[in-house]
Formats: sequence, C-alpha cells, structure tokens
Amino acid sequence: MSQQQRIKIARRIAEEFEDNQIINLGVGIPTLIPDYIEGKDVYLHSENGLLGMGPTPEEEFVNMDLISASKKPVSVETGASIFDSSDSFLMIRGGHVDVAVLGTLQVDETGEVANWAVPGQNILGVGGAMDLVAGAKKIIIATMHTSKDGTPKLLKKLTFPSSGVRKVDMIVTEHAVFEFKDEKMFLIEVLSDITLEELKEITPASYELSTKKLIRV
Amino acid sequence: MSQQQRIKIARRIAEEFEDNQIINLGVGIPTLIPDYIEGKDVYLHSENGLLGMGPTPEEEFVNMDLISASKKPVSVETGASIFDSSDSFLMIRGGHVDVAVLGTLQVDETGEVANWAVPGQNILGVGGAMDLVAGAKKIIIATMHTSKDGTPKLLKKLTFPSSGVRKVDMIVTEHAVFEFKDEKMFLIEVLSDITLEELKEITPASYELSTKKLIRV
Amino acid sequence: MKKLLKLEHFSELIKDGDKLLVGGFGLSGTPLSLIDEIATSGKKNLTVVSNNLGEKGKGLGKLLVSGNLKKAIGSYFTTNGDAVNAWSKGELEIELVPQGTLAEAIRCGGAGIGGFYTKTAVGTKLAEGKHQMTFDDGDYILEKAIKGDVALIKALKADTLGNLIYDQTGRNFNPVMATAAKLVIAEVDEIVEAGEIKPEEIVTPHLFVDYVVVTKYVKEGGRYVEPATTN
Amino acid sequence: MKKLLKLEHFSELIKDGDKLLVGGFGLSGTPLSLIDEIATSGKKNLTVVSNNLGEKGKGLGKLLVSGNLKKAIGSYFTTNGDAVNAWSKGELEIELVPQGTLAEAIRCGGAGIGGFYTKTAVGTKLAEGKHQMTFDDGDYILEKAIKGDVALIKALKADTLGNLIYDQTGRNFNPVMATAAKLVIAEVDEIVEAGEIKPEEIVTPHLFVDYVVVTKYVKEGGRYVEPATTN
Repeated sequence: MSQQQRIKIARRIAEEFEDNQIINLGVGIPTLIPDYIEGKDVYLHSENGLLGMGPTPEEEFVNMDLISASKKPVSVETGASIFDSSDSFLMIRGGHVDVAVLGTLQVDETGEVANWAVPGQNILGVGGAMDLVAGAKKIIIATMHTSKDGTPKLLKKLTFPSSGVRKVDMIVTEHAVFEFKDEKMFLIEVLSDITLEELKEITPASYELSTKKLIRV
Repeated sequence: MSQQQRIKIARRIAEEFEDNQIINLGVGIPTLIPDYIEGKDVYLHSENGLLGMGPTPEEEFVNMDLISASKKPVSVETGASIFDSSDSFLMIRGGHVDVAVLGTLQVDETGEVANWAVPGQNILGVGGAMDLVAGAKKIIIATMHTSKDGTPKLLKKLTFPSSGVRKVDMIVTEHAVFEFKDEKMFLIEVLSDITLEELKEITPASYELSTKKLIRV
Repeated sequence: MKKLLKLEHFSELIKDGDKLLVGGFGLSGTPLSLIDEIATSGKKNLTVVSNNLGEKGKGLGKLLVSGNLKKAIGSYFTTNGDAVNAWSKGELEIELVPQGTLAEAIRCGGAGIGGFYTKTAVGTKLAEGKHQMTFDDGDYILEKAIKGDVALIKALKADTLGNLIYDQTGRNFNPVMATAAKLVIAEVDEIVEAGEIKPEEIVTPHLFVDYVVVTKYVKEGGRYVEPATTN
Repeated sequence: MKKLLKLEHFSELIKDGDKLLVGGFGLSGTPLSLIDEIATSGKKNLTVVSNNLGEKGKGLGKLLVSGNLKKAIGSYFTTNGDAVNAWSKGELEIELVPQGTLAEAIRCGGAGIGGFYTKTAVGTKLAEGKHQMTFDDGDYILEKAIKGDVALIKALKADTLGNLIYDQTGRNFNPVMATAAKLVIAEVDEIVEAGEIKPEEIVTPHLFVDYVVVTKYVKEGGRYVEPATTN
C-alpha cells in the first residue's frame, strides 16, 4: 500500500475533527494524522497516561519515560497532563474521549469491528483496542480498503473475532468514506477514481448510497 | 463521663501503636489520642484525604481546606500527602490502614460492633464507619464502659444495627481492656479499681479471663 | 478562555429535577458561589449527591432553606438540623451511603463501570436488597455507579484550558465528581495560564471540565467569606 | 532511612511461584534493576502481571530467556518474539486482558474491591465464561480484582518516608500496582528528604511502599543504560 494512500486517509479523517475534541489515535495509519490537523485545537490522548501529546522531539529531548502508546518518544503540548493507566482508561471507558481512530482487520456492515486477532494465528495482544471500542464517543476506522493480497475487509459478517458489540461510526479507506447509522452502512464519499461498480466489487458489505451528500473527491 | 477517664482510654490505646503504623482515629475519644503518642513514628490517616495529619494549627495558619474528618483545622506533618476521597477509601477498604480506633454504641461478645445508628431515632449518618470496620487491619474500640445512663454497651448480642460482619480486635474502656480471638472475648487488663465482680455486673457480654496476662493497672 | 462562565449565567445550566454532584466535605472544598446561585434560582426537585448537606444555613444547607431539594444522597447528614427536620417531615428524601462506597460509586460513574463489589456494609441495614456475591476472601455486595446531570466542584486554580488543582483536603470528592456528570462546572479561586501547572501536578485534566467560574468569595483567616459589596 | 533496601538483598524477598506485579509500559517506567536481579536469581514458576513482557531480551523479556516464568498476565505480548515462541511451545501460559481492564482490576485489588462490571470485551472471546449483568445502559461483564504477592515498581524519586513521584508517562501502571501487593518494592533514580515533595504532588503515598531500592541504571540520552563497571 502506498504511503500516499495512507496519507489521503489520514488527511480525510483529520477533517472530521472539531475544535476542543479529545482524540485517541491507534497504531498504523492513525499515527500519520497529527501532521494533518491544521488550525484545530484538538488534544491527543495517549492510553499510557498522557493528554496533550505533542510531536516527536529532537533527539536531545528524547526521554523513554515520555512516550506514546506506540512506545515512540513524544513531547508534551502546553497544558498537557500526566496520569496513571487506571485514570487513562477511566477516560476512555467513561466516554471522555471524543474520537478514537483505529486501524482494523475487518468491519461488518453493521459497524462491528474485528481489530485484534486472526483465527489460527497466535492471539497474544489486545492492548487498549477493546476499551476504545467500548468507550470512545465516536469511532472512526482508518484502513486500506482490502488487505495486501486483495482480501476484502468490509464484510457482510465478521470472520475474525469481534472487538466488541459497540458499532463504529465511520470508515475511511483510500477509496471511500462510509458512515453508519442505526447499524446500517452508507457510502458518503468517494476518494479515488474508482467507479461505483468497482467499489461494490471489492466491498462485500451491503451499503446504501447517501444520495443527499455523496461526494466524489 | 470525666475527661480524665477519656484520657485514660486514649493513653492506653496509644500504647498499642507501633512504629511506622498508619492510624485512623474516629470521632470522640479517639481524637484525644494524638496527645499521647510519644516517641512513636506513626502516621495519622484522615478519611477526607490526608496521610500525615498534624496537630491543630495556630489561628493564623488555619485553612478550612486543611481539616480532619471531624471537620476541624489541622496541620500537615513532614512527608504528608493529599489525595481524593476515592483514593482515601481505597487505602481504608484495601487494608492499607494498620489500626482504626473507633467509638461505638455497642459491641457484642463476638466483637461485632454497632456504631452508627440507634433504632427508633433518625438514622441520617454513617460516614466512613462501615468502610473502616470492613477494611482496617486492626480495629480498636475506644468507649466508656456504659452509656451515660448506665446502660451496658458490651453485650451478649447487639440490639442496635450492626456496622458490619467484620469483628473488632480490642476494646478499651475506663475500666478494662478486652481482646477478641476467634470471636471470643478475653479480659486482659483492669484499668480502674473496679473489682472483677463489679466489672461482670456492668458487662453483659461473656468474657474469659486471660490468666496469662491479666494486668491490674 | 473558551470555558470561562460568568457566575450569573450558571443557573441557566441547571434544570428542575436535575441530579447534581456537589463536591466538598462539610464546607471544605465546596463550590459556595454556585450553591448560592442555585439557592436564589427557584429551581425545584433537585437531587444532590454530596457527602453532607453543608451545615445549617451554610453551603448546601442553603438549598434546604430555599426549598430546591427533593432528595439527598450522601454519607452524613446528622449534624445539619435542617436536614434532619426536613427528612422527619417527609419534605426531603435521604439515601444514606457509606462514605467510601459513595466516593467509589461516583468514580465508577465516571469510569464507565456499571458497579463494583465491596465488603463495606455487608451484613448491615445498608446492604438490604443489594446483590451479594462470594469471592475468595468472603462476601461482597454490589454497589452501582452514581452519575449526575451536572457536577459542581471547587478547585483552587484552573488554567486557561480548564486543568485543575485543589487546595489541600479541599480536594476530597471533587476530582471524582469531575468525571461523573454530563456537565462539569468548576468554581475556582484563580485562573492561570496554560502551562503554569506542570503536567505531573494536574489533578483534574481539562477533558473533564466544561466550564470554569471564578468564585465570588474571598479567603480571609483561612475561611471563605463573602466580600463586602463594593457599591 | 528505614525502607532502604540494597539491590543485592532484593531477590531474597521473592519466592518460587510468586505472583509479581511489574510496572511499566514496554521498557518505560520499568524496574530494570529489580528485573535483572530476578533474572540471575534462579527463581522458578513466577507469574508476572504486566502490560507487556518488555522487549526481546530486554526488561521483563530477560525473564523469558532465564526461564523464571510460568505465566504472564497482560494486554500485549505480540511484539516480543520470545514470548510468542515460549507460548507456542507450551513453556509459558498467557492470560490476555484488555489494557483498561488490567489497570482497573489491579486498582480493585488494592482497593478492597472484589470485582467490577465493564462494557469492555462484552461479546468477545475475552468475555467467555465471565459473569454478565445488564445495567441501565446495556450489558457488562464481571472482571475480578488482581492482587500480587510482590509489586515491583519504578519511580523517579522517593523521599525518605517512601513517598513516590514518577517521570512523565513512566507513571503508567506503577501507582496502581503499588496498592495491590502484599510487598511493594520501588526502584527509584533518587532519594530526597521527606518534605521535599509537596503533599499535593505525591502520587504514591508512603503507606503503600515497603522498600525502596536505588536503580543501578543511569539515564543517558533519555534512555536507561547500564553504567560502565567501575572496577
């Protein structure tokens, strides 16, 4: 997958953010987003215990005790705060994080997400994925439309283990933006030169066209 | 009840403390104890969120935002810490307080305590009593042997509502010290010139004499 | 500063019948100015969750005098004669909760936890009707989370983002209440620039705080007093 | 200072089969010196509760190499190849817990709470066999408290009483773990006089801490490195 496509996804998701929102960014594509939040006062929450996460510091300011949830050195913005893991997940589970942007393995057409385990493979990591799925006010999925070998990720039904009963609110891929409403999936934007027929072919999930606002970018 | 008798009780209880213990003192007689903890490094815990509570400050240093659980101005000792109510009761309920000294209305011969409500009267306060009864490592009851009108407080069975199933470890009155072991009550010291027969008369609870160490002070 | 609210606009945020979480231990760490506004607002049928109802005629005690309350949930009301009277006459409902259970239930409300099992109150009148479960080391009762419509808290300082620190034991229930209501309003002595409070020292991060109001009280001799009117 | 412990005496406090709570997020906020002592102690059948097992050959990863572990309880082991291998070969038991549930379960262990109801993991494999209950806003599962025999935590500074503060996000699981074990040992960079850390800034009050050990590592370029031996 090209870095350009990943950046397109990051950029599009950044447009969703509103001033003063608390945002939690997962691993993968979501980590690209901070570069594209321009002119918006949002605050990045990191589940290892930081609100107000800033960019990667210069080498001389690196401190392995100031890192992101991806375990990379970060800095703190003005007005940042530090707290322990139980308070950090109090924020997540208690609905105090406005938007979580998560990568995924699969999403089904109701918005149920599978983003932690592949059947038949070793399942040795879940991290904060299930807490974010259960607790964030709005969940946006950032994902390539299909996996590297072309296997669809947006499905009628999950075949991988679910991350929770809570449904996601939006999916952004390199080709399209989908919204969920009452467990139904709507195509609201096309982001590439793909035709609607081609999109349908790589998207087993059933979705409706949101005629009011379908945008081709 | 005479202040001298109350002081005798406070003094005797202070003898129980050991270096480095965390102590929580309830209202009433327990509040007298700090004056009699001499030469011992103990730390007073106050359930409104303070470890390392110090004595009443001079008037000029009074701050109504630095008070005891009895809502009286206090000071902080060197090395004191401040925390919120949920963390304070985490300490209490989680067994991190070594000794709680509590007043009482009644105690029965198994060590069950009733210290919050009188039947037929308005029951509008419980405070931290039940949390301390459930959670402190050791519970010492500080009480006059009978109520003001001579009604016994140390009973075969409680007639007032229980404060919890957890049994207390020791009772100190102006006349005697009792210890509990396996829900049995033992007289271990006599603190006044009362005879053993007179003591029995004002103590409906059944107790054994701890012959090994019964002391008359 | 986006979150700054004028005291006179505060009571517009409260509706009849709201459940309010009000910080403080007696009169310590209590949002006295916000309470005063409610007392003169004519709001009705409020439920207050607070450790006490202030003192007679003071702090939350004022709401008893001005008739705003339907119910109080807390741990200790005995020392406020007005509360005892109102309850005796059937004018005030009271729900008594052990102090530690109260603090923890509010924290759960803020933490997305439905309920928790505690040994506190097992075998007492306050456990009646509550679900009981046996764990490795004995019996526990289920206590459910407490949430509010609005939390009124008192802090020492806010920064311009709404991060809060507290004055000594004035901290008490305030930080947990800040997590557990749909709308959180902090009364503070002072507002400082963002960055003046170090990240490690912030007790309540700004994501919990919706509005900040500067107190009308002044601290004299260690006690909050109403300032002499200046007109 | 009464609580000061020499590093070389530390492993005497650990027994075969103990359950250890070990602070840290990856290698951040991790008691590296204490872990090194265990790795050379020959202790067997330890259970470690920690978010990760460090990295391959680093931090808690060393205990995999030296064969001290029977079981790991945590949220994310995928990035440590040794953990994956040991598990595949049946040499290591793994219990996977969502990160927020892990933090909260440990806090409950310290707080005298038997268990709590969370929405996290409802409807997933990780909820299998767990008690479920419906509250006002949906289904929750019961997660039980986690306690340890010994907690090994990493702080920035201790004062002479054992009060602790942490360095930035090195705080992570350390404060909750400090509450939830029978014996709590804090590895610190520095010991200061009691009173130097202000009461409001203490994160872990001394009543939780049994022993303090000064780290053998030094921080260079923002990373802990083993000092050059001086002999």
